[in-house]
Amino acid sequence: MLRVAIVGASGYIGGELLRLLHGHPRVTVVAATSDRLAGRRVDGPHPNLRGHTDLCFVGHDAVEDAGADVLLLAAPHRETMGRMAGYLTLAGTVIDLSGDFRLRDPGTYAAYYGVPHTAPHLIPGFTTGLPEWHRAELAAADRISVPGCMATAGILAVRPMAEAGLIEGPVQVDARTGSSGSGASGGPAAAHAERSGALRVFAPSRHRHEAEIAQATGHTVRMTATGVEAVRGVQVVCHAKLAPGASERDVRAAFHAAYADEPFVRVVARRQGLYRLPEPKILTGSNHCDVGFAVFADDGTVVLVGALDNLVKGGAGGAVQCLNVRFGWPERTGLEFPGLHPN
Amino acid sequence: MLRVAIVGASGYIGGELLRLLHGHPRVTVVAATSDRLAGRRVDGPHPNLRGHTDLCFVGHDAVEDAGADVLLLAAPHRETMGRMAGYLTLAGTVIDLSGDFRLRDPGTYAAYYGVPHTAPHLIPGFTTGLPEWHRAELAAADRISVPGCMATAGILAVRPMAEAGLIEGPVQVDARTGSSGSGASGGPAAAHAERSGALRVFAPSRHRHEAEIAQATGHTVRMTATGVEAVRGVQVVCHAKLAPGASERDVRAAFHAAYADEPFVRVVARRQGLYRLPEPKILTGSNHCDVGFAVFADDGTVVLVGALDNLVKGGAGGAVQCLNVRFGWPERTGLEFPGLHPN
Amino acid sequence: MLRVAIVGASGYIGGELLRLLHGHPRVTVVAATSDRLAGRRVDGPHPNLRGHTDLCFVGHDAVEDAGADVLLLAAPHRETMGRMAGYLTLAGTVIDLSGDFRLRDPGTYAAYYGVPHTAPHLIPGFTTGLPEWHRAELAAADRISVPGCMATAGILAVRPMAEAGLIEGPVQVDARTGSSGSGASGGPAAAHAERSGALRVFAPSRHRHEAEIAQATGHTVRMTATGVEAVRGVQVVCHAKLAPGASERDVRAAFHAAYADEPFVRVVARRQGLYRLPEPKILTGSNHCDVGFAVFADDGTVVLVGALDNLVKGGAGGAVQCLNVRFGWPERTGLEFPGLHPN
Amino acid sequence: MLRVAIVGASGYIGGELLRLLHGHPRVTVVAATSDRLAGRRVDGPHPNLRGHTDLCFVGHDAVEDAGADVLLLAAPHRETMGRMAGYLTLAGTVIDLSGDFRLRDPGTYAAYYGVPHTAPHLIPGFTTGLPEWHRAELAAADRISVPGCMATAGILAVRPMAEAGLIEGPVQVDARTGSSGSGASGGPAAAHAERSGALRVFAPSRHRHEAEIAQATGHTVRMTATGVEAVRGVQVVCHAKLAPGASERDVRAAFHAAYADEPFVRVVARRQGLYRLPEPKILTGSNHCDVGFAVFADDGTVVLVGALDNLVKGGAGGAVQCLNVRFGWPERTGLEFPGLHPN
Amino acid sequence: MVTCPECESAVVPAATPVIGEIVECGECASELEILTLDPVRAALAPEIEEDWGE
Amino acid sequence: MVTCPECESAVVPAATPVIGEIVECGECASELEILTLDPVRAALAPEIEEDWGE
Ligand SMILES: NC(=O)c1ccc[n+]([C@@H]2O[C@H](COP(=O)([O-])OP(=O)(O)OC[C@H]3O[C@@H](n4cnc5c(N)ncnc54)[C@H](OP(=O)(O)O)[C@@H]3O)[C@@H](O)[C@H]2O)c1
Ligand SMILES: NC(=O)c1ccc[n+]([C@@H]2O[C@H](COP(=O)([O-])OP(=O)(O)OC[C@H]3O[C@@H](n4cnc5c(N)ncnc54)[C@H](OP(=O)(O)O)[C@@H]3O)[C@@H](O)[C@H]2O)c1
Ligand SMILES: NC(=O)c1ccc[n+]([C@@H]2O[C@H](COP(=O)([O-])OP(=O)(O)OC[C@H]3O[C@@H](n4cnc5c(N)ncnc54)[C@H](OP(=O)(O)O)[C@@H]3O)[C@@H](O)[C@H]2O)c1
Ligand SMILES: NC(=O)c1ccc[n+]([C@@H]2O[C@H](COP(=O)([O-])OP(=O)(O)OC[C@H]3O[C@@H](n4cnc5c(N)ncnc54)[C@H](OP(=O)(O)O)[C@@H]3O)[C@@H](O)[C@H]2O)c1
Ligand SMILES: [Zn+2]
Ligand SMILES: [Zn+2]
Repeated sequence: MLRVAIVGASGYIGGELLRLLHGHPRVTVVAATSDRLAGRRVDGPHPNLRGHTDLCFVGHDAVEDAGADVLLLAAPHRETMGRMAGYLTLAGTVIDLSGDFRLRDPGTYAAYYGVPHTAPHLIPGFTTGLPEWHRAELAAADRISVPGCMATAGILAVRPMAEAGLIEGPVQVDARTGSSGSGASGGPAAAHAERSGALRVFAPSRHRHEAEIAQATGHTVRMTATGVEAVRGVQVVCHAKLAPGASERDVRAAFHAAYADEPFVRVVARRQGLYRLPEPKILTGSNHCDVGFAVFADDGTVVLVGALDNLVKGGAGGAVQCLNVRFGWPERTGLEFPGLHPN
Repeated sequence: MLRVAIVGASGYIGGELLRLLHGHPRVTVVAATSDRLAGRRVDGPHPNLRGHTDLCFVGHDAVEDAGADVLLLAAPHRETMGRMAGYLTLAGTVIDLSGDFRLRDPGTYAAYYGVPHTAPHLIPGFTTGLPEWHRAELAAADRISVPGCMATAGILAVRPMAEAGLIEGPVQVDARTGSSGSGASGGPAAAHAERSGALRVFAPSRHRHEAEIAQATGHTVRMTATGVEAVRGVQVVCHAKLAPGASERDVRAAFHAAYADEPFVRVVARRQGLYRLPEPKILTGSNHCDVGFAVFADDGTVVLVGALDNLVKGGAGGAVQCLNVRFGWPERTGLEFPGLHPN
Repeated sequence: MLRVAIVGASGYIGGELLRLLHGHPRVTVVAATSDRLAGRRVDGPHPNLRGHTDLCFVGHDAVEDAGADVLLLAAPHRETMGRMAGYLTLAGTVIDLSGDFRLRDPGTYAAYYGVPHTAPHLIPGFTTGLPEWHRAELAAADRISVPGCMATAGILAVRPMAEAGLIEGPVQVDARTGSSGSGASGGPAAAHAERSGALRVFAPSRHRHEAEIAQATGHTVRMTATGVEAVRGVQVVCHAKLAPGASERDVRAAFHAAYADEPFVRVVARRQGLYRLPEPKILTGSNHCDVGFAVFADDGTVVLVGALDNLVKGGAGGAVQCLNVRFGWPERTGLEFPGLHPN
Repeated sequence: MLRVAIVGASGYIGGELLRLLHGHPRVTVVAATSDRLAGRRVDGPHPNLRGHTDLCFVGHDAVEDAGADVLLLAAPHRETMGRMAGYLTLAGTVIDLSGDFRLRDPGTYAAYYGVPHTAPHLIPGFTTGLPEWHRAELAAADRISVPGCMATAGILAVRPMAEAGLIEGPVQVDARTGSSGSGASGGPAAAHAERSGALRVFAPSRHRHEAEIAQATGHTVRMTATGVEAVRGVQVVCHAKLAPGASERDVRAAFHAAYADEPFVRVVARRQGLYRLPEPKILTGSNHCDVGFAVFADDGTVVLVGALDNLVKGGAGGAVQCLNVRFGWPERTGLEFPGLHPN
Repeated sequence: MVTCPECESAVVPAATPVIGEIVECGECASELEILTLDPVRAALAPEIEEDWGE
Repeated sequence: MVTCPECESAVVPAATPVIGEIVECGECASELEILTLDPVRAALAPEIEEDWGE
């Protein structure tokens, strides 16, 4: 059994890591950290784990004594970069879920996160934790940075077009997210009576994740983000100009070429039924990212849609998938849950 | 114009008082208090009032200088009783929305609120702010205590049966409430990701409002309260034993006798359609309380249902209705909004 | 009292017209039509009206005998155009809420509605029912066509920029809508278990209302529409390129110039608080349309946001506002409800 | 591999059976029936199964040719009893999810279902499909009738008290259910704009499932059912009188005695945290039923709470659990998903 | 005017009632069928079974 | 096996296809009508207009 420690295990991503790893046959969780809840049972903040585990939290620093083979970091961005050098000494493999090591360029980081990067020399050592586009490197990677939730949906939806040269110019990404995307400590904006039924355009443009999508696709990206009524779930609706001559058939072919053999990406672009384009509600709990498209020949535009569960494929599930790739296990291990309908 | 001051105007009840009084042709709001937001515009925490008012908050103590004819108190229970003696010197009429002066017996208060009452001598001076059952007294009352939101629904649903001697023995009240019932400062339990979709039995029995219903009906009451997915809205489903010989016709007649001329109570007990018994969702924003019943002759039981908007008929609207009664204005003044469907 | 007849009174728009006109001091409803429910009480399908009216439906054809001064048409598009010639003989003023007489060009109608227009000669006689931009004409108009719900939000958000020459090139409109937008007869797609929590991109581009926004603004419009978790409410998020030299100050000034004196349009673009940009949840039941903006000088783009209640400002409320303008009454008459918070 | 056929596979229970059996290592689905969708892919109505199966529906009668070892019946009640004799000839084991063979007494059936039972001679052959209370019989049963969703929650919550003699007299059950409880063909009452936010007391008393709970516990049961805002999820809140001398300790001990070794029943009765009593939202997709209690010594009453996902433990999952028991497989096989938090 | 047999409320049929017409009780929403015109008498219309909710 | 005219995916009809039968493309969910059996050929089935969503 591989020994895994989770830093930031009391948060929403931490809880999801606990859930997934608990069901993973090759892994044992040796430490789950929280300063706030040190000594308490993990099934307190994560009541779905009742009856499944007797694990208790340890303080963040106790991860040093955990003897872990792998460290999964689910701590806040800006907090993570300063501690990374230390984490790297503690385990052979480190998988970071924060935003701190996703952007290759420290200048871009500073522009989007509002603070200078404090460990820029460590950035180049990280591999992007997106198996669909980095599987080979991940198989040998010891430092992995998992993309953001909206970024994952955006990259999976846009990159096949970009790689195939089927779009040109800037991409407008309209992202929608549930309340769990802000983590367990949302503050007054997260109060149910305020957040319920919201259509809150909290980032009318320049949302952080646009830098990740731009980096992964080579296109200029403008990204709007709206908080919608949902706990889990992210959807991106992306607008781009088709390259001259690109047809719907080319688009479909490009998606198939990219994802036909992917265990967790489904191409959803249907002409009938209720679920014609990707929607997060049937993906809750699942590691799927659904991607789809609609081509408008009349004015040469394409709409690309991606959907996922931010805590699974957009976070903890993506990290576990990387772990599977890294250790040569079947990629679906521990990630079999297909999602629910109705839901 | 009557000069009204609102203490605790930054909260949810305070905001609703501002909304209703803004639309009231005979009232002007001379002070709206908040320590937390003193000096800020009231349309900050109450964005629905944008464009309707330029009022700003003053600190709680500034109410002393407001020269108000009427004080509306929307401060927390336990906080209100200690300050009441002071408030009573400030205005000719005081209408309290907290729980502190609802129960006639200080011992009962202590049992339900967990602290002794600190101003028991002031309790007898208060009239219950429920026009349906205390209209005549309210017309001359200078100290009014508005019942709790679930209590209002419960009393309006149960009391006609009790008065007519149609039920006997204890009454089981199953109350359901939206998240605004906890006010604007709900803490971690109020976070959207936790509260959303909840069916939280936060009081499996002995909810505070049971004492109010018992006091108003003369029956022993056992009350369960569950937080449900909604921002506004309260519903009570009450179970009682019919008195020997009581028939469905008697029940209907008793409800009609009690409420036929009431401007804000509708008897809803229908044999077809989607909305056969009272439901809060079509009452949002309205001052109606719908009450209904279903009689089971086979085992001699009756189910009584009440529904309202906790911030309106169950709070601010009830207070404004009392104000109208007290000052001899048409009772519907400022309370005309009928509620929405669909919603 | 003005005698008003409502055609299609059993639907969601029809019900909202009944609610608003019931509260309107200058109007009496002389007929409410439904073939499906002829003879039944209007408070059956519209339970919020219980206790407010004893009106019953008459069949659609019975409108001929109603002796109405004004006809309000809330029937389906494609059904309305064929009957319009007849309706025009029945009353001096006709206000149509369907899509059939909104587009000036029958060819555009055919392209967007999929059928040829069967009464193109009647189109020029209609005035657009949007007081903010057509108040003077409406004061004398006998045939009024109220814009679509998403179109209203889109036009109010985009047109000040267009008029002031502050944007150039095509406008991308991302619209979101609640389930009541499909009316009362939604079919299987409308089932709660399927529609609940949806983020359904039912029109990835080319939504019908884009033609209305294009017509009103003179810009090319591309419009995406997504069904979101809500019963009422529409929001549009629009992306455009700023004209060279246009600054945030210019944008704000243009919005203020356009709407400073409007009773129902509020400019919402705030730097703090929870509700910084327009959101429909606090507009439920209200006739307000909130509009806002965010300017991005770095790449010369602007994001324009509009929000409203599709059944009120985006439908029945807009029609009543037109009625007020047409008959010279204060524009707010019957439309005073400010909306709720929290909600 | 065991060959299983599903009758009524296009419905919500049918879809859930497909999901669970697809992930079950010992079972292969040889037929999935629907007349309405015969020939169509099962991932049409069940979009969560995309990418997981290429199965297509066959007509209901085609189940005769399926060569199934086990028949899982997810057809409507009243429809199932007439066809049961035929089904019993088709496979060695038949597991029925409808209500038709749950009640031992045909007279009770007639009273609750409004029609006489047409196959009363077959009733005694059925074993109740609730492993927690019938595990030994189920291991050898060829005809299994799975209890109703609310009945399962009610029985699991109440029966330990009844068996231990800790309660006396009638039990009041207040049940709450999501919209999927009505199946995929809900009609106008199921429309999102009507059902959304509902607190619909559709059975103020005498709900069908009360007969099942009465039968299983030996107590008189009165059951109220309310449709709440949720797609999945059932909760029961049950009120009973404690037997003289019964203490909280006795209650807790009885629950533990009953369920300590159960794989899918958790006793949840906590004194702190947000999830102190059972709530369905964290059980979505899981086969758990959480049960809990609160004892009120002052007046000798107990409140018993149960929660589950109606489509899983309250339906398809319960059936799969029975299948596991019947064929001697580990009871958790195919049912490992623990549920999600937050959700 | 007829009396609702279900709840005894007064129900006002249309100005010119027709035999067989259905009127609705405003109180309990029962559907009444007009049986005779002079005097106007009505009885409960047969109920269509509705599975309301569950 | 036939090719979906909409998206060019391979669509496998039932073991014993029948003329006029509708098969569904697993890829784009287009509905295809079987036109001939030997060889098996199919064309897009006429679309029923669905007002999907709005
Ligand atoms: N939520 C999502 O959808 C999502 C998706 C992908 C990635 N992410 C990223 O994942 C990370 C965690 O997100 P979350 O949503 O789970 O947040 P969260 O619910 O707020 O949890 C934060 C966790 O970080 C811990 N923590 C706080 N300060 C720390 C420090 N200085 N060192 C170590 N641990 C610290 C907290 O522990 P205490 O109990 O001691 O406070 C808590 O366990 C963030 O970087 C976030 O950007 C989130
Ligand atoms: N919510 C309901 O459904 C409902 C219904 C009926 C009755 N009530 C009762 O109405 C009252 C207000 O409830 P709410 O829901 O509006 O609560 P809330 O949203 O939490 O607001 C509380 C208000 O009280 C003020 N306040 C706090 N401490 C105070 C003090 N010592 N003296 C004066 N004011 C103080 C706060 O002002 P700062 O801004 O300075 O903090 C705030 O304005 C409570 O007594 C509640 O029980 C509530
Ligand atoms: N829903 C919105 O948000 C919204 C907003 C703005 C504008 N609109 C427009 O307003 C109109 C009504 O929309 P809705 O949402 O209220 O629809 P709805 O709920 O489906 O109601 C449709 C109404 O039209 C009546 N009707 C059907 N066929 C008719 C015919 N041939 N002649 C006359 N009446 C007929 C129906 O009466 P029966 O009872 O006899 O079937 C019903 O009263 C539509 O044109 C829609 O596009 C809707
Ligand atoms: N929903 C729940 O929470 C729940 C929980 C426990 C038990 N149940 C029970 O499970 C059964 C199915 O419920 P559901 O919610 O899945 O209902 P549903 O979604 O309405 O599905 C009904 C299914 O039954 C099929 N069917 C209809 N008439 C039939 C007949 N005469 N013979 C065979 N099949 C027939 C339908 O096939 P077509 O496609 O041909 O119409 C459809 O597949 C019901 O008996 C219900 O009481 C439901
Ligand atoms: Zn009646
Ligand atoms: Zn195809």
